[in-house]
Amino acid sequence: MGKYIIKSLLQVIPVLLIVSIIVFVLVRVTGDPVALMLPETATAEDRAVLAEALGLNQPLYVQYLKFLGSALQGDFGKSFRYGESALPLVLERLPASFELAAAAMLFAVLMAVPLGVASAVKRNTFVDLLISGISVIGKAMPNFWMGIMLILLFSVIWGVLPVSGRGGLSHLILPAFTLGVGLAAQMTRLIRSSMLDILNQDYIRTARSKGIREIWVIGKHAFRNGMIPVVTIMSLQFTSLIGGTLITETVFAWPGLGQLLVVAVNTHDMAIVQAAVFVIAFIVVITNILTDVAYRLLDPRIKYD
Amino acid sequence: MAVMNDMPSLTPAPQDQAQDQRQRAAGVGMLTKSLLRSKTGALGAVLVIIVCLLALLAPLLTEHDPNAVNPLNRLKPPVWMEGGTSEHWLGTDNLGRDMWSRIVYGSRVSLLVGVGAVLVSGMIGAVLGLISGYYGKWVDAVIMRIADAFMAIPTILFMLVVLAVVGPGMTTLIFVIGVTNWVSYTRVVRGEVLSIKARDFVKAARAVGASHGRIIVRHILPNILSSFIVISGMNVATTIIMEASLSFLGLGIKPPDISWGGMLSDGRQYVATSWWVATFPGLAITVTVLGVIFLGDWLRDVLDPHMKMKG
Amino acid sequence: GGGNTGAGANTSADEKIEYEATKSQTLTFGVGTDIESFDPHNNNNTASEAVIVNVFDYLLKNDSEQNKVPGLATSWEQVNETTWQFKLREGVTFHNGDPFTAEDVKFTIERVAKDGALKQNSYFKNIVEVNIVDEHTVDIVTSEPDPLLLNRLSKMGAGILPSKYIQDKGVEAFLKEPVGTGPYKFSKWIKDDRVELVKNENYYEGQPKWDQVVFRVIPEASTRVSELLAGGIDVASGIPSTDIDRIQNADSKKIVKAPTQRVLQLILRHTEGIVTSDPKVREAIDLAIDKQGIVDSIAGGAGVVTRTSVTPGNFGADPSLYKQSLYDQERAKELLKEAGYADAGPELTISVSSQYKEQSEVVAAMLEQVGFKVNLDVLEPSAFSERYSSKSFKEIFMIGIGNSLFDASNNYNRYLFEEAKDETDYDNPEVEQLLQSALVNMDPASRELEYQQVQQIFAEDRPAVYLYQMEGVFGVDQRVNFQPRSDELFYAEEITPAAQ
Amino acid sequence: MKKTSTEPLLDVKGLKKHYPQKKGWLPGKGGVVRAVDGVSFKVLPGETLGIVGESGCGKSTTGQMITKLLEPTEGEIVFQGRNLAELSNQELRKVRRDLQFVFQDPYSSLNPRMKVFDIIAEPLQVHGLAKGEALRNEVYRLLQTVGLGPHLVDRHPHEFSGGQRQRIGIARALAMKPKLVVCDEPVSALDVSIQAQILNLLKDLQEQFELTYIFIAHGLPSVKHISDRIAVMYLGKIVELAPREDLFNRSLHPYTEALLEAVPVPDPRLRKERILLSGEMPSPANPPSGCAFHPRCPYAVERCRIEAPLLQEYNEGHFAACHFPTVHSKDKEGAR
Amino acid sequence: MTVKLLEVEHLKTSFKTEEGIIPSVRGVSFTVNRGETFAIVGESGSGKSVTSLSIMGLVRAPGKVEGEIHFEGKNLLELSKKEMRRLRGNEISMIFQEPMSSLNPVFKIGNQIREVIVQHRKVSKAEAHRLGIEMLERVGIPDAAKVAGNYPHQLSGGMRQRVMIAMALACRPKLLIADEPTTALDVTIQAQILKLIAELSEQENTGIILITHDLGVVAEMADRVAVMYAGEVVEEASVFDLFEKPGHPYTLGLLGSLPTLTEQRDRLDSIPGTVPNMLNMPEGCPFHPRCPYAEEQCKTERPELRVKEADHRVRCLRMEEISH
Ligand SMILES: Nc1ncnc2c1ncn2[C@@H]1O[C@H](COP(=O)(O)OP(=O)(O)OP(=O)(O)O)[C@@H](O)[C@H]1O
Ligand SMILES: Nc1ncnc2c1ncn2[C@@H]1O[C@H](COP(=O)(O)OP(=O)(O)OP(=O)(O)O)[C@@H](O)[C@H]1O
Ligand SMILES: [Mg+2]
Ligand SMILES: [Mg+2]
Repeated sequence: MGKYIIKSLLQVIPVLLIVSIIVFVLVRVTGDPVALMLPETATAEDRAVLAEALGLNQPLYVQYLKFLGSALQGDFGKSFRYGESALPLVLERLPASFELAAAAMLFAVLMAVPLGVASAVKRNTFVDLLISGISVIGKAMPNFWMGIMLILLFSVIWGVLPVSGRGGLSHLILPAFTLGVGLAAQMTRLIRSSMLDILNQDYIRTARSKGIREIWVIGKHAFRNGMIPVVTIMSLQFTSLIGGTLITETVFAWPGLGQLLVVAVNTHDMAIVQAAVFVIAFIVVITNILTDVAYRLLDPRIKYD
Repeated sequence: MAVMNDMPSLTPAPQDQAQDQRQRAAGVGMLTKSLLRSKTGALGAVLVIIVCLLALLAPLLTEHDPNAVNPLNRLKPPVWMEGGTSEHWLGTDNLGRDMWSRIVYGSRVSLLVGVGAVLVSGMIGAVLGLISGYYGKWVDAVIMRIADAFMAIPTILFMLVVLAVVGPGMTTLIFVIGVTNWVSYTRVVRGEVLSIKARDFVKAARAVGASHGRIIVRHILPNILSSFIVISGMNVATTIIMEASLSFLGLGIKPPDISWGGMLSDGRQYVATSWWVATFPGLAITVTVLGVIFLGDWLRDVLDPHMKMKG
Repeated sequence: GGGNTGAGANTSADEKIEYEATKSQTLTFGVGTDIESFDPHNNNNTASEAVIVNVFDYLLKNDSEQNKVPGLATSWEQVNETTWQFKLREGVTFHNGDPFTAEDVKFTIERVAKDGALKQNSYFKNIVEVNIVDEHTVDIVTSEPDPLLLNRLSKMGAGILPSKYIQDKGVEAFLKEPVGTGPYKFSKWIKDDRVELVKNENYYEGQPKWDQVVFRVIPEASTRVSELLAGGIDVASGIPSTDIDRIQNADSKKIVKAPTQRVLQLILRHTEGIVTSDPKVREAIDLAIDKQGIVDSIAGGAGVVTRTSVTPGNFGADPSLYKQSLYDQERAKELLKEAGYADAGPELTISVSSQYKEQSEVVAAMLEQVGFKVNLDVLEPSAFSERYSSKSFKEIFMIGIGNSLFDASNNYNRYLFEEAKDETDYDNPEVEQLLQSALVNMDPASRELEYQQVQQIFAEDRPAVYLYQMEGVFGVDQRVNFQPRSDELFYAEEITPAAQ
Repeated sequence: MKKTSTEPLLDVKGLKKHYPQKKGWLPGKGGVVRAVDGVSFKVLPGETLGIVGESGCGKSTTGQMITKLLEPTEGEIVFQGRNLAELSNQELRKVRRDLQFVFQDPYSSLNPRMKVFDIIAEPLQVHGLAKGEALRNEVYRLLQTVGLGPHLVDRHPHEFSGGQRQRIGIARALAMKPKLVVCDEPVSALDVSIQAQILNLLKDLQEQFELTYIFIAHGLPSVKHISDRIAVMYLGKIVELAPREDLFNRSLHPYTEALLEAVPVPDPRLRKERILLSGEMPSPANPPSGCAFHPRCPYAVERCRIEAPLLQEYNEGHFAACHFPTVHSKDKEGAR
Repeated sequence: MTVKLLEVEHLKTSFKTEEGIIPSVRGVSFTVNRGETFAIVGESGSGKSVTSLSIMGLVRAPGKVEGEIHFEGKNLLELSKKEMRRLRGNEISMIFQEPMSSLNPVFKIGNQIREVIVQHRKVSKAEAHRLGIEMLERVGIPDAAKVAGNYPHQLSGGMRQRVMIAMALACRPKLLIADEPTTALDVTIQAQILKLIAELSEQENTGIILITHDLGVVAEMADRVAVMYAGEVVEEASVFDLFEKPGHPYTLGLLGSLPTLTEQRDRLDSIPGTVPNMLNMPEGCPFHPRCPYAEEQCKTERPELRVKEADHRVRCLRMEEISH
């Protein structure tokens, strides 16, 4: 197990290296940060001075090596926008992002597990059709649209939940729900197909032949097996949430990574973009390893080496 | 012990012509039949066909120019509401453009983007997945590490950065969504290739001396096609939604091109005051995605037995 | 400061959420963008200035009518062509207790004038030095006569910083816990969420009106409106025109509007060979557009048509061109014919930032009505700024330009021959001569005339077609009295609680 | 009944296949799975060599190495006097024409997306042996040979029964008129009543085309039915190799004996108390010391635990790998 | 001595599928006595498993079971779900063909055995666990306590099948249905398992339904045999009668197609053709297209199961003419 984790951690290195190249290239080709930093009235001379000061006039590979070197020390440079070191700026957003992602996952799981299982058990009945319909609609609705509607209903018309911002638990409900619905839709469908698959397995028939109550057959024998693929999708979803909640964050004025990123990209704030992508990539890779471990714990067939 | 010497042993099985024909007919009619039997599959097909017809017949379905601005006639409600006119039966948008004709024309871009991007990512992903799965070893390691790296960068961020450089537009959008979505294909295709590669018929092809190229094209490719089609269906849906999300971030389709995502995004300001501006494109997206997903589901059900028929 | 940031978990359905805004001594703004930094020198957006003016003071400031009034300087006079002398206010202390002295002024002004990496540097680099005369008197010396020095000193880059504090602790530490002399003290800044300020009990003009001032960042306009309606904020900026009625109809909410310095305009290229180099084409463009129509529909009435970009309140404004607009589509069509486009109209590309997408779509439609063929090039804002800086537009770009110096010169820098090269290629010797002269003209009266002349020439020559002066539209809770300023700043001290 | 020439068609010497078992991520740290661990035998033209043994003992691996579907870790395969390892790719492709393989699982070995015609035509196309009309005729002829009608050419594999599919697999193997066909459990996936069809077919084809077979199976009765000589494998090694009658009547190895003992006889009158092997087959990743069979062998003594017996010829053409081959061998002729 | 344990009468089980209704079992009747081993043979798809699942009450939608199944006098088809559940795993239990997939991969062996004991006996968990281990020992698993702590994948196929047997016998059922319990196993292991089942049933006087298509296994184990073809019993006889005086052409064919160790034949006799498609059953006798004795009559008339001799019944119109 320990060895496995070390092995996985070592695999992180090439991935992060590739990420660094992708990011570096992307950011460099996205255009001239100088233009954005200076006022509209700035002269060509002003620009040259600023470029010089930022080291933007060196050859690309030199810039990359420098970037990599300092990135290894956690130094991604200063944010143009905030004039502060980029990494702490990114890291200080993580709690908000994690909070939202975790809450959304929780919502999704709470919704998807019963729906998915019910849908599989009641396969091809009206219940199944209804659940499929709901989950497809949940997936088809763009996030921002749903977020705006939820705000209108719950905050403006009924006034039971706060509109936006981060705060107590009540602030978390709407954005988490908005994000969670899409995830739940996907998860429901996965659980359904996974459960269907499992319900056809021989060992389910064995369990039934033992005279066990159907609820146990499903709740014990089918469920644990059915959850194995779900863990994978959950980790995928979680990682996509960490960097991918920007729309929901914008709608709910949630001060997470997503908002930081949108603004950083729009203002070509290279340091932030680089630091953020790195941090996200790192989290993703770590999450993947943890998922693998969870997977192995859930499924005794997989060995640790 | 009984010996029945009169039993001919080498005669072909008496599966006569009649049974043969029956099986043929079943093969041909099977798709349509199972489509009709699967309620959701049929619903999906109908929805998708309707949307495709909208796109194809757009000019015949509306007499309004979808881009004709009329500020004085803005935000007119649909015909059944007070203040609505039969002239604009779904109402008008914030610039006084006819909602119906925009919905109709918007289907073109939404479908084009959906299908186009899926083609691009499908191509890239399938080729890399094939190479990776078939050749294995370091080729596989390199491709999969690159895929991991791409997975680690949130798609929407990637697109954001790229679109910020090249500027939005239909072709770029198709291209960018395509380029960012290849990873899912690569993984699925690679997995399929690995499992197919282990099947005996691939070995059999090698045993008769078939080349790598022949094995890939004749034996592996046709067998990954069905899962390829299934994920493509899903991705068309995802892409349509993604275009809407990019519109929200200001990186969607630019005027005068019309897309549902763009309409929905522009209309979000009017949700509280003029619901129809955002609701109709939203409905259009939902219905289309619904159709595509249902159709995809059905496809999966139909194709699955084939994939599972191992032995 | 700090305090409770929300209703907490125990909200029951029938009990409305208690927002901090309803606590009477807190003023809460909902704004679209976060501040960039608490460094007034390294910051160039109005959104930042709007917030940090409450923390930092200028030597002199603009009142709501844009008159210069004393700030940290009690009086000032021009000593010679390039030198101004300022008498500083006595008994002022920074939030950390340091006394405010000439040292601070010298430190502040020289920092922004000398450090080329600061975003405000380009506005101040003509300042050569600051000389301390005595503890409460300084001389500011410019390299050449600068009629705009006072304007410069009353804008963001001139916020006075605590020299001792920064020299002791460094800029990083200062930015973590900024200290100024203003009526409100920094309390906390959660990026992309909120800036919280608390009152400075030692403010030199007396007790501030609010215990706490909060600026909440709510990027999505519809969320801002919802937040206002739900009672989460007192003042919401950037209200979409369609929501005006909704807010006005709501209990205890109202809409207030005020003109800003921003004029939405089309800037036309004059480069030889381009269709817009033909004055008839330019006139046709002007006449084809129904500006009032756009104001009434898209802007929801929040705008004033104008034929000049120098609007009242700016030095050099020409009132005769304000509230004026031309619109005659028939004439526009004739002009096009005269220009030789009898059958097929000329093709134009209009580049525009996505924030003005609606307006540009209407403009494009109107131009097409008189026979132009328009390609609309809607760019994401940062892409637009980049295109703008690199001067790579085609025939037309559409842009809303503000004026942080409140001086006509700021509107015309781009038309100076050297600057206009490769962009608009505007080349009018008469204008050039007038602009160059005005740049160093220390006599306000003749300088004003020079700018008015330029405006008249522009109105006929049309290097730019002005659409309208934009108005800020704010949604306001009736518990506060809020009158927006044309410089779009939020001076909390100008806002008062309404009588209960 | 079969003509035997002295020159072997196939000569396998010391064939081994070891799969490195990854443990941890450092290369070379884990053990190896000794799937096949030193197998030697000869096959004469026109004969059928049966290979039997429990599941997992390395039969398929051996078969696949002979047909070059797997690279041997060690050992030589000499086919028609040529060492396969020394052939260039080009030459190997030619040799493949004489060396064919019939798979155990008739479904998995047919591409579900290809029509029968294409499946059978593939070898001919690959080697450019026939085109157009000639190709069609040849495919029809092959189908006829294995007892399928030409009207089936447009069908896909899933439209056939198991026996028919196996016939298609055989037709494909025969397409290039091979000399040696390795049949890897060609009937174990089939129904009882179909098995006989296929066994008969194989026999008929052998006579018709003078084929040589290596027939792999774990069902002893069918192997006995078709083979001239039989090799018994246990854990990657051949433990006994003998002409059919010798093996069944005078087996020398206790494992062979146990196998024979375990086969249920379809005659209720022959029910008897059996002496059954106890225990399970050990893992090839971790074979027992000495004679691999010793933990299950009722006759094992100390020596068996320490020393691995070699395959030795005891009677003419009858080889066994056992330290005490005669102690327990009894003449079974009388028992039957 | 012969006490009737199970009586199946006119059992009909069909599945409604997209292609149509599949009549998998088409009127099967037989009796199993206490302590007796009753074998059902027949080719793949002939309805053996469906018959056994019908007895267990495990046929699920879209399957439909008709007829009567009397177990110790109770008609199983009329029992409530709860009553049926009480019988299952307790009085009637079942072993499945695939030892590899019939155990739940994510639960430990001990847990899976314990489960059935706890379900049917009023014992504590710990006691059930102990009983489970005892059961594992009885089926010849060495070091049973340790094995109870293993997961199924850690065991070999033979061990898993033993576990399945232990589980099936844990509550000492009166009837054990073994559905091809050894098809997936090696001959040496197969022999071990069969011997084990025979011994255990003898000790407990358990009735066994042994389903297989291996006639060797039948000869080895069974007292009486039913031969199924296309969802019907085509012949039922004592094991001796069946092998010595087979009455149905299909049985004849089956016996003829077996290669044996005892005799050497140059050719095997095989049954041409394949089992008919259930959806498209031939008119008349379902076997007639493959039958060498078929006559005009066989193509139109469906034969009934007729008594040939005492305890020997055959479903063939030409039963009398087929002699040996
Ligand atoms: N790729 C591989 N990696 C590791 N071990 C392998 C691999 N392929 C086969 N083995 C092992 O080698 C041994 C021999 O396998 P092989 O398939 O040759 O057995 P077999 O005798 O044909 O069995 P069966 O009768 O089940 O077909 C088995 O223990 C198997 O687990
Ligand atoms: N759930 C089901 N849905 C539809 N058809 C079914 C179902 N279960 C069984 N059948 C059909 O019933 C017929 C009999 O199946 P059954 O499993 O009883 O055969 P069997 O004799 O046990 O064969 P095998 O030897 O392969 O186990 C087959 O044609 C099968 O396709
Ligand atoms: Mg094998
Ligand atoms: Mg069965």
